[in-house]
Amino acid sequence: MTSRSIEVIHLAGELDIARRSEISAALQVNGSEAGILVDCCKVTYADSTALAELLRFRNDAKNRQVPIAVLTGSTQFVRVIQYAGLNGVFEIFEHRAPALTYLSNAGKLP
Amino acid sequence: MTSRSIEVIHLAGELDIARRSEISAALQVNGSEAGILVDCCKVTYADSTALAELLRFRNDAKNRQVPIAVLTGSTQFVRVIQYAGLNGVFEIFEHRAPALTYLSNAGKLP
Amino acid sequence: MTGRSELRIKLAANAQEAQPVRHALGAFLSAIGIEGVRREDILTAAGEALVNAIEHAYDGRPADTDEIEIFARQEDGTGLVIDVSDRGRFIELAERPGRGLGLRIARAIAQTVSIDTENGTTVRMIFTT
Amino acid sequence: MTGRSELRIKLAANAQEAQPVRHALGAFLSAIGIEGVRREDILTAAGEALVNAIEHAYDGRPADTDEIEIFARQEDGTGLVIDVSDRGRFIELAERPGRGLGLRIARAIAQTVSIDTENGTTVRMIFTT
Ligand SMILES: Nc1ncnc2c1ncn2[C@@H]1O[C@H](COP(=O)(O)OP(=O)(O)O)[C@@H](O)[C@H]1O
Ligand SMILES: Nc1ncnc2c1ncn2[C@@H]1O[C@H](COP(=O)(O)OP(=O)(O)O)[C@@H](O)[C@H]1O
Repeated sequence: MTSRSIEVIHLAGELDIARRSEISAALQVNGSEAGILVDCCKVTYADSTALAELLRFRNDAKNRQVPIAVLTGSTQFVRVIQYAGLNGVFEIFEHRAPALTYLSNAGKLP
Repeated sequence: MTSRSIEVIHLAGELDIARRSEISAALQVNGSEAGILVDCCKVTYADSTALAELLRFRNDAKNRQVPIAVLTGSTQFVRVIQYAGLNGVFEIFEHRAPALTYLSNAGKLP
Repeated sequence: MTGRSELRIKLAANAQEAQPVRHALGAFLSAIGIEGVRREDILTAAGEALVNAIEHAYDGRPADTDEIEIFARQEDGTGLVIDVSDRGRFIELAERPGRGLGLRIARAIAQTVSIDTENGTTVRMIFTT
Repeated sequence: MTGRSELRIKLAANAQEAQPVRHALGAFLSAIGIEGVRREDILTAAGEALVNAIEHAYDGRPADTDEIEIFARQEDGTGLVIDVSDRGRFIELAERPGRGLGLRIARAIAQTVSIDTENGTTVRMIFTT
Protein backbone atom coordinates (compact mmCIF):
# COMPACT_ATOMS: atom_id res chain seq x y z
CA MET A 1 0.00 0.00 0.00
CA THR A 2 1.19 3.47 -0.81
CA SER A 3 -1.85 5.37 0.50
CA ARG A 4 -0.96 8.81 1.70
CA SER A 5 -1.41 9.37 5.41
CA ILE A 6 -2.17 12.21 7.74
CA GLU A 7 0.98 13.48 9.43
CA VAL A 8 1.04 15.01 12.89
CA ILE A 9 3.46 17.76 13.92
CA HIS A 10 3.73 18.39 17.65
CA LEU A 11 4.64 21.78 19.09
CA ALA A 12 4.81 22.43 22.82
CA GLY A 13 5.72 25.02 25.43
CA GLU A 14 6.33 28.68 24.75
CA LEU A 15 6.76 29.42 21.08
CA ASP A 16 8.73 32.61 20.90
CA ILE A 17 11.64 34.12 19.02
CA ALA A 18 14.21 31.90 20.76
CA ARG A 19 12.65 28.86 19.10
CA ARG A 20 12.09 30.24 15.63
CA SER A 21 14.51 27.91 13.81
CA GLU A 22 13.17 24.89 15.68
CA ILE A 23 9.59 25.86 14.81
CA SER A 24 10.58 26.52 11.22
CA ALA A 25 12.25 23.12 10.94
CA ALA A 26 9.22 21.37 12.44
CA LEU A 27 6.71 23.07 10.14
CA GLN A 28 7.66 21.47 6.83
CA VAL A 29 5.48 20.04 4.10
CA ASN A 30 6.80 17.83 1.31
CA GLY A 31 3.57 17.42 -0.62
CA SER A 32 3.13 13.69 -0.14
CA GLU A 33 0.96 14.11 2.96
CA ALA A 34 -2.80 13.53 2.80
CA GLY A 35 -3.08 16.24 5.42
CA ILE A 36 -1.15 17.66 8.34
CA LEU A 37 -2.38 18.10 11.88
CA VAL A 38 -0.39 20.68 13.82
CA ASP A 39 -0.93 19.59 17.40
CA CYS A 40 -0.47 22.68 19.59
CA CYS A 41 -2.31 21.26 22.62
CA LYS A 42 0.76 21.71 24.77
CA VAL A 43 1.57 25.19 23.54
CA THR A 44 1.24 27.62 26.44
CA TYR A 45 2.34 30.78 24.63
CA ALA A 46 2.79 31.80 21.03
CA ASP A 47 4.01 35.12 19.67
CA SER A 48 4.07 36.70 16.23
CA THR A 49 7.29 34.84 15.40
CA ALA A 50 5.40 31.56 15.74
CA LEU A 51 2.41 32.93 13.85
CA ALA A 52 4.65 34.05 10.99
CA GLU A 53 6.08 30.53 10.75
CA LEU A 54 2.59 29.05 10.83
CA LEU A 55 1.52 31.43 8.05
CA ARG A 56 4.52 30.48 5.92
CA PHE A 57 3.76 26.81 6.54
CA ARG A 58 0.12 27.27 5.66
CA ASN A 59 1.14 28.90 2.36
CA ASP A 60 3.61 26.12 1.59
CA ALA A 61 0.89 23.56 2.31
CA LYS A 62 -1.64 25.43 0.20
CA ASN A 63 0.76 25.54 -2.73
CA ARG A 64 1.19 21.79 -2.46
CA GLN A 65 -2.54 21.26 -1.93
CA VAL A 66 -2.03 19.64 1.45
CA PRO A 67 -4.78 20.53 3.93
CA ILE A 68 -3.68 21.50 7.41
CA ALA A 69 -5.52 21.75 10.70
CA VAL A 70 -4.37 23.26 13.97
CA LEU A 71 -5.31 21.62 17.25
CA THR A 72 -5.15 23.82 20.33
CA GLY A 73 -6.65 24.07 23.78
CA SER A 74 -4.77 27.22 24.69
CA THR A 75 -6.86 30.32 24.87
CA GLN A 76 -3.77 32.52 24.50
CA PHE A 77 -3.01 30.86 21.18
CA VAL A 78 -6.54 31.35 19.88
CA ARG A 79 -6.63 34.97 21.03
CA VAL A 80 -3.24 35.90 19.60
CA ILE A 81 -4.44 34.65 16.19
CA GLN A 82 -7.47 36.89 16.52
CA TYR A 83 -5.42 39.88 17.61
CA ALA A 84 -3.15 39.36 14.62
CA GLY A 85 -6.19 39.53 12.36
CA LEU A 86 -5.67 35.96 11.19
CA ASN A 87 -9.16 34.79 12.06
CA GLY A 88 -10.33 32.30 9.48
CA VAL A 89 -6.88 31.85 7.99
CA PHE A 90 -6.27 28.61 9.88
CA GLU A 91 -8.62 25.71 10.48
CA ILE A 92 -8.51 25.55 14.26
CA PHE A 93 -9.93 22.72 16.34
CA GLU A 94 -10.18 22.13 20.04
CA HIS A 95 -10.62 18.38 19.67
CA ARG A 96 -8.68 15.80 17.75
CA ALA A 97 -11.54 13.84 16.17
CA PRO A 98 -13.17 16.70 14.25
CA ALA A 99 -9.72 17.89 13.15
CA LEU A 100 -8.94 14.48 11.68
CA THR A 101 -12.38 14.29 10.08
CA TYR A 102 -11.78 17.68 8.49
CA LEU A 103 -8.40 16.57 7.13
CA SER A 104 -9.82 13.28 5.83
CA ASN A 105 -12.55 15.08 3.96
CA ALA A 106 -10.37 17.91 2.72
CA GLY A 107 -7.52 15.66 1.67
CA LYS A 108 -7.58 13.57 -1.44
CA LEU A 109 -7.27 10.15 0.18
CA PRO A 110 -7.11 7.43 -2.45
CA MET B 1 -4.25 -6.81 67.85
CA THR B 2 -3.78 -3.44 69.42
CA SER B 3 -0.15 -2.95 68.45
CA ARG B 4 0.76 0.67 68.08
CA SER B 5 1.64 1.74 64.58
CA ILE B 6 3.76 4.34 62.89
CA GLU B 7 1.66 7.25 61.65
CA VAL B 8 2.48 9.33 58.62
CA ILE B 9 1.67 13.03 58.33
CA HIS B 10 1.94 14.52 54.84
CA LEU B 11 2.77 18.15 54.21
CA ALA B 12 3.14 19.58 50.72
CA GLY B 13 3.67 22.80 48.78
CA GLU B 14 4.77 26.10 50.25
CA LEU B 15 4.51 26.13 54.04
CA ASP B 16 4.21 29.77 54.98
CA ILE B 17 2.23 32.00 57.28
CA ALA B 18 -0.97 31.64 55.23
CA ARG B 19 -1.08 27.95 56.12
CA ARG B 20 -0.16 28.15 59.79
CA SER B 21 -3.45 26.85 61.17
CA GLU B 22 -3.56 24.04 58.62
CA ILE B 23 0.01 23.03 59.51
CA SER B 24 -0.75 23.28 63.21
CA ALA B 25 -3.81 21.05 62.82
CA ALA B 26 -1.85 18.48 60.82
CA LEU B 27 1.01 18.30 63.31
CA GLN B 28 -0.77 16.65 66.25
CA VAL B 29 0.35 13.81 68.48
CA ASN B 30 -1.99 11.92 70.81
CA GLY B 31 0.57 9.67 72.46
CA SER B 32 -0.72 6.35 71.16
CA GLU B 33 1.58 6.39 68.10
CA ALA B 34 4.64 4.14 67.96
CA GLY B 35 6.28 6.90 65.98
CA ILE B 36 5.38 9.64 63.52
CA LEU B 37 6.89 10.21 60.11
CA VAL B 38 6.42 13.76 58.85
CA ASP B 39 6.60 13.34 55.11
CA CYS B 40 7.76 16.68 53.66
CA CYS B 41 8.90 15.27 50.31
CA LYS B 42 6.50 17.52 48.45
CA VAL B 43 7.31 20.64 50.44
CA THR B 44 8.88 23.21 48.12
CA TYR B 45 9.26 26.03 50.63
CA ALA B 46 9.13 26.36 54.39
CA ASP B 47 9.51 29.48 56.49
CA SER B 48 9.98 30.14 60.20
CA THR B 49 6.23 29.84 60.76
CA ALA B 50 6.40 26.23 59.62
CA LEU B 51 9.58 25.61 61.62
CA ALA B 52 7.94 26.99 64.75
CA GLU B 53 5.05 24.56 64.30
CA LEU B 54 7.46 21.70 63.74
CA LEU B 55 9.34 22.66 66.90
CA ARG B 56 6.12 22.79 68.91
CA PHE B 57 5.13 19.40 67.49
CA ARG B 58 8.53 17.92 68.29
CA ASN B 59 8.19 19.09 71.90
CA ASP B 60 4.67 17.65 72.18
CA ALA B 61 5.95 14.35 70.81
CA LYS B 62 8.93 14.35 73.13
CA ASN B 63 6.68 14.92 76.14
CA ARG B 64 4.58 11.94 75.08
CA GLN B 65 7.68 9.89 74.26
CA VAL B 66 6.68 9.45 70.63
CA PRO B 67 9.67 9.48 68.29
CA ILE B 68 9.35 11.59 65.13
CA ALA B 69 11.28 11.66 61.89
CA VAL B 70 11.15 14.19 59.08
CA LEU B 71 11.42 13.06 55.48
CA THR B 72 12.47 15.66 52.96
CA GLY B 73 14.14 15.95 49.59
CA SER B 74 13.94 19.72 49.46
CA THR B 75 17.25 21.47 49.84
CA GLN B 76 15.48 24.72 50.83
CA PHE B 77 13.84 22.92 53.73
CA VAL B 78 17.13 21.44 54.93
CA ARG B 79 18.94 24.75 54.60
CA VAL B 80 16.29 26.82 56.37
CA ILE B 81 16.57 24.46 59.36
CA GLN B 82 20.32 25.05 59.37
CA TYR B 83 19.94 28.83 59.05
CA ALA B 84 17.50 28.78 61.99
CA GLY B 85 20.17 27.03 64.08
CA LEU B 86 17.98 23.95 64.46
CA ASN B 87 20.58 21.52 63.20
CA GLY B 88 20.33 18.28 65.12
CA VAL B 89 16.97 19.16 66.64
CA PHE B 90 15.06 17.05 64.13
CA GLU B 91 15.82 13.60 62.82
CA ILE B 92 15.88 14.32 59.10
CA PHE B 93 15.95 11.66 56.38
CA GLU B 94 16.13 11.83 52.64
CA HIS B 95 14.76 8.32 52.15
CA ARG B 96 11.75 6.57 53.58
CA ALA B 97 13.30 3.23 54.56
CA PRO B 98 15.95 4.54 56.98
CA ALA B 99 13.39 6.91 58.48
CA LEU B 100 11.04 4.01 59.20
CA THR B 101 13.90 1.93 60.57
CA TYR B 102 14.83 4.78 62.88
CA LEU B 103 11.25 5.10 64.11
CA SER B 104 10.91 1.32 64.62
CA ASN B 105 14.05 1.23 66.70
CA ALA B 106 13.33 4.42 68.60
CA GLY B 107 9.68 3.56 69.30
CA LYS B 108 8.57 1.02 71.86
CA LEU B 109 6.81 -1.38 69.52
CA PRO B 110 5.26 -4.21 71.52
CA MET C 1 8.21 53.68 51.43
CA THR C 2 6.61 55.77 48.76
CA GLY C 3 5.76 54.82 45.26
CA ARG C 4 3.80 52.31 43.35
CA SER C 5 4.31 48.73 42.32
CA GLU C 6 6.79 48.53 39.49
CA LEU C 7 9.12 46.19 37.68
CA ARG C 8 12.17 47.22 35.70
CA ILE C 9 14.45 44.72 34.01
CA LYS C 10 17.50 45.39 31.87
CA LEU C 11 18.28 42.71 29.34
CA ALA C 12 20.56 41.98 26.43
CA ALA C 13 19.27 41.88 22.85
CA ASN C 14 19.25 38.10 22.97
CA ALA C 15 16.40 35.83 21.93
CA GLN C 16 16.94 33.69 25.05
CA GLU C 17 16.08 36.61 27.32
CA ALA C 18 12.46 37.05 26.29
CA GLN C 19 11.02 34.09 28.16
CA PRO C 20 12.44 34.72 31.66
CA VAL C 21 11.47 38.38 31.36
CA ARG C 22 7.91 37.42 30.39
CA HIS C 23 7.83 35.07 33.37
CA ALA C 24 9.00 37.84 35.70
CA LEU C 25 6.34 40.17 34.30
CA GLY C 26 3.72 37.45 34.65
CA ALA C 27 4.53 36.82 38.32
CA PHE C 28 4.62 40.58 38.94
CA LEU C 29 1.15 40.96 37.41
CA SER C 30 -0.20 38.13 39.59
CA ALA C 31 1.31 39.72 42.69
CA ILE C 32 -0.44 43.02 41.99
CA GLY C 33 -3.73 41.26 41.34
CA ILE C 34 -3.83 41.13 37.54
CA GLU C 35 -4.83 37.60 36.61
CA GLY C 36 -6.53 35.50 33.95
CA VAL C 37 -7.09 36.63 30.37
CA ARG C 38 -6.04 40.20 31.12
CA ARG C 39 -2.71 38.99 32.47
CA GLU C 40 -2.16 36.67 29.52
CA ASP C 41 -2.97 39.44 27.04
CA ILE C 42 -0.62 41.93 28.71
CA LEU C 43 2.14 39.31 28.57
CA THR C 44 1.40 38.78 24.88
CA ALA C 45 1.57 42.49 24.08
CA ALA C 46 4.72 43.06 26.13
CA GLY C 47 6.24 39.95 24.56
CA GLU C 48 5.76 41.43 21.10
CA ALA C 49 7.47 44.69 22.04
CA LEU C 50 10.34 42.76 23.64
CA VAL C 51 10.80 40.55 20.60
CA ASN C 52 10.86 43.61 18.34
CA ALA C 53 13.58 45.24 20.42
CA ILE C 54 15.57 42.00 20.44
CA GLU C 55 15.10 41.41 16.72
CA HIS C 56 15.12 44.82 15.11
CA ALA C 57 16.80 47.43 17.30
CA TYR C 58 20.36 46.29 16.83
CA ASP C 59 19.74 44.48 13.56
CA GLY C 60 22.52 41.92 13.55
CA ARG C 61 25.01 43.81 15.66
CA PRO C 62 26.33 41.62 18.46
CA ALA C 63 24.37 41.53 21.71
CA ASP C 64 25.69 43.42 24.69
CA THR C 65 24.12 43.68 28.15
CA ASP C 66 21.60 46.33 29.13
CA GLU C 67 20.60 47.07 25.59
CA ILE C 68 16.93 46.75 26.34
CA GLU C 69 14.78 47.76 29.29
CA ILE C 70 11.26 46.84 30.20
CA PHE C 71 9.58 49.03 32.76
CA ALA C 72 6.10 48.17 34.02
CA ARG C 73 4.27 50.14 36.68
CA GLN C 74 0.83 50.69 38.09
CA GLU C 75 -0.32 54.27 37.72
CA ASP C 76 -3.25 55.66 39.65
CA GLY C 77 -6.09 56.50 37.34
CA THR C 78 -4.30 55.22 34.25
CA GLY C 79 -3.82 51.53 34.89
CA LEU C 80 -0.74 49.61 33.95
CA VAL C 81 1.91 51.28 31.80
CA ILE C 82 4.69 49.29 30.15
CA ASP C 83 7.63 50.83 28.32
CA VAL C 84 9.97 48.71 26.26
CA SER C 85 13.04 50.75 25.37
CA ASP C 86 16.19 50.18 23.40
CA ARG C 87 19.09 52.29 22.23
CA GLY C 88 18.84 51.17 18.62
CA ARG C 89 17.30 52.68 15.53
CA PHE C 90 13.68 52.24 14.57
CA ILE C 91 13.32 50.65 11.16
CA GLU C 92 10.43 52.21 9.24
CA LEU C 93 8.18 49.49 8.00
CA ALA C 94 8.18 48.70 4.32
CA GLU C 95 5.18 46.40 4.09
CA ARG C 96 6.37 42.83 3.85
CA PRO C 97 4.11 39.81 3.69
CA GLY C 98 3.85 37.96 6.97
CA ARG C 99 5.43 40.81 8.93
CA GLY C 100 3.85 43.56 10.93
CA LEU C 101 1.95 41.10 13.10
CA GLY C 102 3.69 42.06 16.33
CA LEU C 103 2.58 45.65 16.61
CA ARG C 104 -0.86 44.70 15.34
CA ILE C 105 -1.20 42.24 18.21
CA ALA C 106 0.05 44.78 20.75
CA ARG C 107 -2.40 47.40 19.43
CA ALA C 108 -5.29 44.95 19.64
CA ILE C 109 -4.55 44.41 23.33
CA ALA C 110 -3.31 47.71 24.76
CA GLN C 111 -5.56 50.74 24.97
CA THR C 112 -2.78 52.80 23.42
CA VAL C 113 0.55 51.93 21.87
CA SER C 114 2.84 54.88 21.19
CA ILE C 115 6.30 54.71 19.71
CA ASP C 116 8.95 57.28 20.51
CA THR C 117 11.98 57.02 18.24
CA GLU C 118 14.19 59.71 19.71
CA ASN C 119 17.31 58.26 21.34
CA GLY C 120 16.48 54.69 20.47
CA THR C 121 12.99 53.31 20.45
CA THR C 122 10.52 53.36 23.31
CA VAL C 123 7.26 51.53 22.82
CA ARG C 124 4.77 52.62 25.47
CA MET C 125 1.72 50.47 26.06
CA ILE C 126 -1.09 51.53 28.36
CA PHE C 127 -3.48 48.94 29.70
CA THR C 128 -6.44 50.39 31.54
CA THR C 129 -7.43 48.08 34.33
CA MET D 1 16.02 54.24 29.77
CA THR D 2 18.24 54.79 32.72
CA GLY D 3 18.42 52.80 35.88
CA ARG D 4 18.91 49.32 37.11
CA SER D 5 16.74 46.24 37.35
CA GLU D 6 14.28 46.60 40.19
CA LEU D 7 11.05 45.27 41.58
CA ARG D 8 8.70 47.12 43.89
CA ILE D 9 5.45 45.65 45.12
CA LYS D 10 2.94 47.16 47.52
CA LEU D 11 0.88 44.68 49.44
CA ALA D 12 -1.63 44.46 52.24
CA ALA D 13 -0.73 43.00 55.63
CA ASN D 14 -2.45 39.78 54.71
CA ALA D 15 -1.02 36.29 55.07
CA GLN D 16 -2.32 35.37 51.60
CA GLU D 17 -0.09 37.98 49.98
CA ALA D 18 3.28 36.48 50.88
CA GLN D 19 3.28 33.66 48.34
CA PRO D 20 2.51 35.61 45.15
CA VAL D 21 5.03 38.25 46.18
CA ARG D 22 7.70 35.58 46.72
CA HIS D 23 6.86 34.18 43.31
CA ALA D 24 7.23 37.59 41.70
CA LEU D 25 10.58 38.08 43.42
CA GLY D 26 11.68 34.60 42.36
CA ALA D 27 10.86 35.21 38.71
CA PHE D 28 12.54 38.62 38.89
CA LEU D 29 15.72 37.03 40.28
CA SER D 30 15.73 34.45 37.48
CA ALA D 31 15.29 37.18 34.87
CA ILE D 32 18.31 39.06 36.19
CA GLY D 33 20.39 35.89 36.28
CA ILE D 34 20.21 34.92 39.95
CA GLU D 35 19.42 31.21 40.04
CA GLY D 36 19.82 28.06 42.09
CA VAL D 37 20.64 28.00 45.79
CA ARG D 38 21.38 31.73 45.87
CA ARG D 39 17.95 32.50 44.47
CA GLU D 40 16.24 30.11 46.89
CA ASP D 41 18.09 31.60 49.86
CA ILE D 42 17.24 35.18 48.89
CA LEU D 43 13.58 34.16 48.61
CA THR D 44 13.79 32.57 52.06
CA ALA D 45 15.30 35.68 53.64
CA ALA D 46 12.88 38.05 51.93
CA GLY D 47 10.02 35.72 52.87
CA GLU D 48 10.93 36.05 56.54
CA ALA D 49 10.97 39.83 56.42
CA LEU D 50 7.63 39.84 54.60
CA VAL D 51 6.03 37.49 57.09
CA ASN D 52 7.25 39.67 59.96
CA ALA D 53 5.72 42.77 58.43
CA ILE D 54 2.47 40.90 57.81
CA GLU D 55 2.40 39.37 61.28
CA HIS D 56 3.85 41.98 63.60
CA ALA D 57 3.70 45.46 62.12
CA TYR D 58 -0.02 46.01 62.50
CA ASP D 59 -0.50 43.45 65.26
CA GLY D 60 -4.13 42.57 64.92
CA ARG D 61 -5.33 45.79 63.35
CA PRO D 62 -7.36 45.11 60.21
CA ALA D 63 -5.45 44.89 56.96
CA ASP D 64 -5.60 47.75 54.52
CA THR D 65 -3.95 48.00 51.12
CA ASP D 66 -0.43 49.31 50.61
CA GLU D 67 0.64 48.70 54.18
CA ILE D 68 3.78 46.89 53.16
CA GLU D 69 6.29 47.41 50.39
CA ILE D 70 9.04 45.19 49.12
CA PHE D 71 11.70 46.87 47.01
CA ALA D 72 14.45 44.80 45.43
CA ARG D 73 17.13 46.24 43.16
CA GLN D 74 20.50 45.44 41.73
CA GLU D 75 23.14 47.93 42.81
CA ASP D 76 26.49 48.20 41.08
CA GLY D 77 29.25 47.10 43.38
CA THR D 78 26.90 46.17 46.19
CA GLY D 79 24.84 43.34 44.80
CA LEU D 80 21.17 42.89 45.45
CA VAL D 81 19.46 45.07 48.05
CA ILE D 82 15.99 44.27 49.37
CA ASP D 83 13.99 46.56 51.64
CA VAL D 84 10.82 45.36 53.30
CA SER D 85 8.99 48.34 54.78
CA ASP D 86 5.81 48.86 56.73
CA ARG D 87 4.14 51.77 58.49
CA GLY D 88 3.65 49.91 61.74
CA ARG D 89 5.52 49.85 65.01
CA PHE D 90 8.50 47.59 65.66
CA ILE D 91 7.88 45.32 68.62
CA GLU D 92 11.04 44.93 70.67
CA LEU D 93 11.73 41.29 71.19
CA ALA D 94 11.15 39.85 74.60
CA GLU D 95 12.72 36.43 74.18
CA ARG D 96 10.00 33.87 73.68
CA PRO D 97 10.60 30.16 73.09
CA GLY D 98 10.17 29.16 69.48
CA ARG D 99 10.27 32.75 68.26
CA GLY D 100 13.05 34.81 66.85
CA LEU D 101 13.71 32.28 64.09
CA GLY D 102 12.77 34.61 61.24
CA LEU D 103 15.44 37.26 61.68
CA ARG D 104 17.99 34.59 62.53
CA ILE D 105 17.31 32.91 59.19
CA ALA D 106 17.51 36.23 57.32
CA ARG D 107 20.80 37.08 59.06
CA ALA D 108 22.26 33.68 58.18
CA ILE D 109 21.57 34.34 54.50
CA ALA D 110 22.05 38.06 53.86
CA GLN D 111 25.47 39.71 54.20
CA THR D 112 23.85 42.41 56.29
CA VAL D 113 20.40 42.87 57.79
CA SER D 114 19.69 46.30 59.20
CA ILE D 115 16.46 47.43 60.80
CA ASP D 116 15.34 51.03 60.72
CA THR D 117 12.41 51.70 63.05
CA GLU D 118 11.76 55.35 62.32
CA ASN D 119 8.43 55.89 60.59
CA GLY D 120 7.48 52.26 60.61
CA THR D 121 9.94 49.45 60.12
CA THR D 122 12.31 48.98 57.22
CA VAL D 123 14.34 45.80 57.14
CA ARG D 124 17.19 46.17 54.65
CA MET D 125 18.95 43.05 53.46
CA ILE D 126 22.06 43.17 51.31
CA PHE D 127 23.07 40.14 49.31
CA THR D 128 26.45 40.42 47.69
CA THR D 129 26.41 38.59 44.40
N1 LIG E 1 12.37 48.19 18.69
C1 LIG E 1 12.41 48.34 17.35
N2 LIG E 1 13.55 48.77 16.74
C2 LIG E 1 13.61 48.92 15.41
N3 LIG E 1 12.58 48.69 14.58
C3 LIG E 1 11.41 48.25 15.11
C4 LIG E 1 11.27 48.06 16.51
N4 LIG E 1 10.01 47.64 16.73
C5 LIG E 1 9.40 47.56 15.55
N5 LIG E 1 10.23 47.94 14.55
C6 LIG E 1 9.91 48.04 13.12
O1 LIG E 1 8.52 47.89 12.98
C7 LIG E 1 8.23 46.79 12.12
C8 LIG E 1 6.94 46.13 12.50
O2 LIG E 1 7.07 45.42 13.70
P1 LIG E 1 6.07 44.26 14.03
O3 LIG E 1 4.67 44.74 13.81
O4 LIG E 1 6.34 43.74 15.38
O5 LIG E 1 6.32 43.14 12.94
P2 LIG E 1 7.59 42.23 12.67
O6 LIG E 1 8.46 42.26 13.86
O7 LIG E 1 7.03 40.91 12.37
O8 LIG E 1 8.24 42.86 11.46
C9 LIG E 1 9.43 45.90 12.22
O9 LIG E 1 9.57 45.06 11.10
C10 LIG E 1 10.55 46.93 12.31
O10 LIG E 1 10.85 47.43 11.03
N1 LIG F 1 8.03 44.36 60.73
C1 LIG F 1 8.00 44.23 62.07
N2 LIG F 1 7.16 44.98 62.80
C2 LIG F 1 7.11 44.87 64.14
N3 LIG F 1 7.87 44.01 64.85
C3 LIG F 1 8.73 43.22 64.17
C4 LIG F 1 8.85 43.29 62.76
N4 LIG F 1 9.79 42.38 62.37
C5 LIG F 1 10.22 41.78 63.49
N5 LIG F 1 9.60 42.28 64.58
C6 LIG F 1 9.82 41.92 65.98
O1 LIG F 1 11.00 41.13 66.02
C7 LIG F 1 10.69 39.86 66.62
C8 LIG F 1 11.57 38.78 66.02
O2 LIG F 1 11.19 38.47 64.72
P1 LIG F 1 11.56 37.09 64.11
O3 LIG F 1 13.00 36.84 64.35
O4 LIG F 1 11.15 37.06 62.68
O5 LIG F 1 10.75 36.01 64.92
P2 LIG F 1 9.20 35.77 65.06
O6 LIG F 1 8.51 36.44 63.95
O7 LIG F 1 9.07 34.30 65.04
O8 LIG F 1 8.83 36.34 66.41
C9 LIG F 1 9.21 39.66 66.38
O9 LIG F 1 8.65 38.76 67.28
C10 LIG F 1 8.71 41.07 66.57
O10 LIG F 1 8.60 41.38 67.94
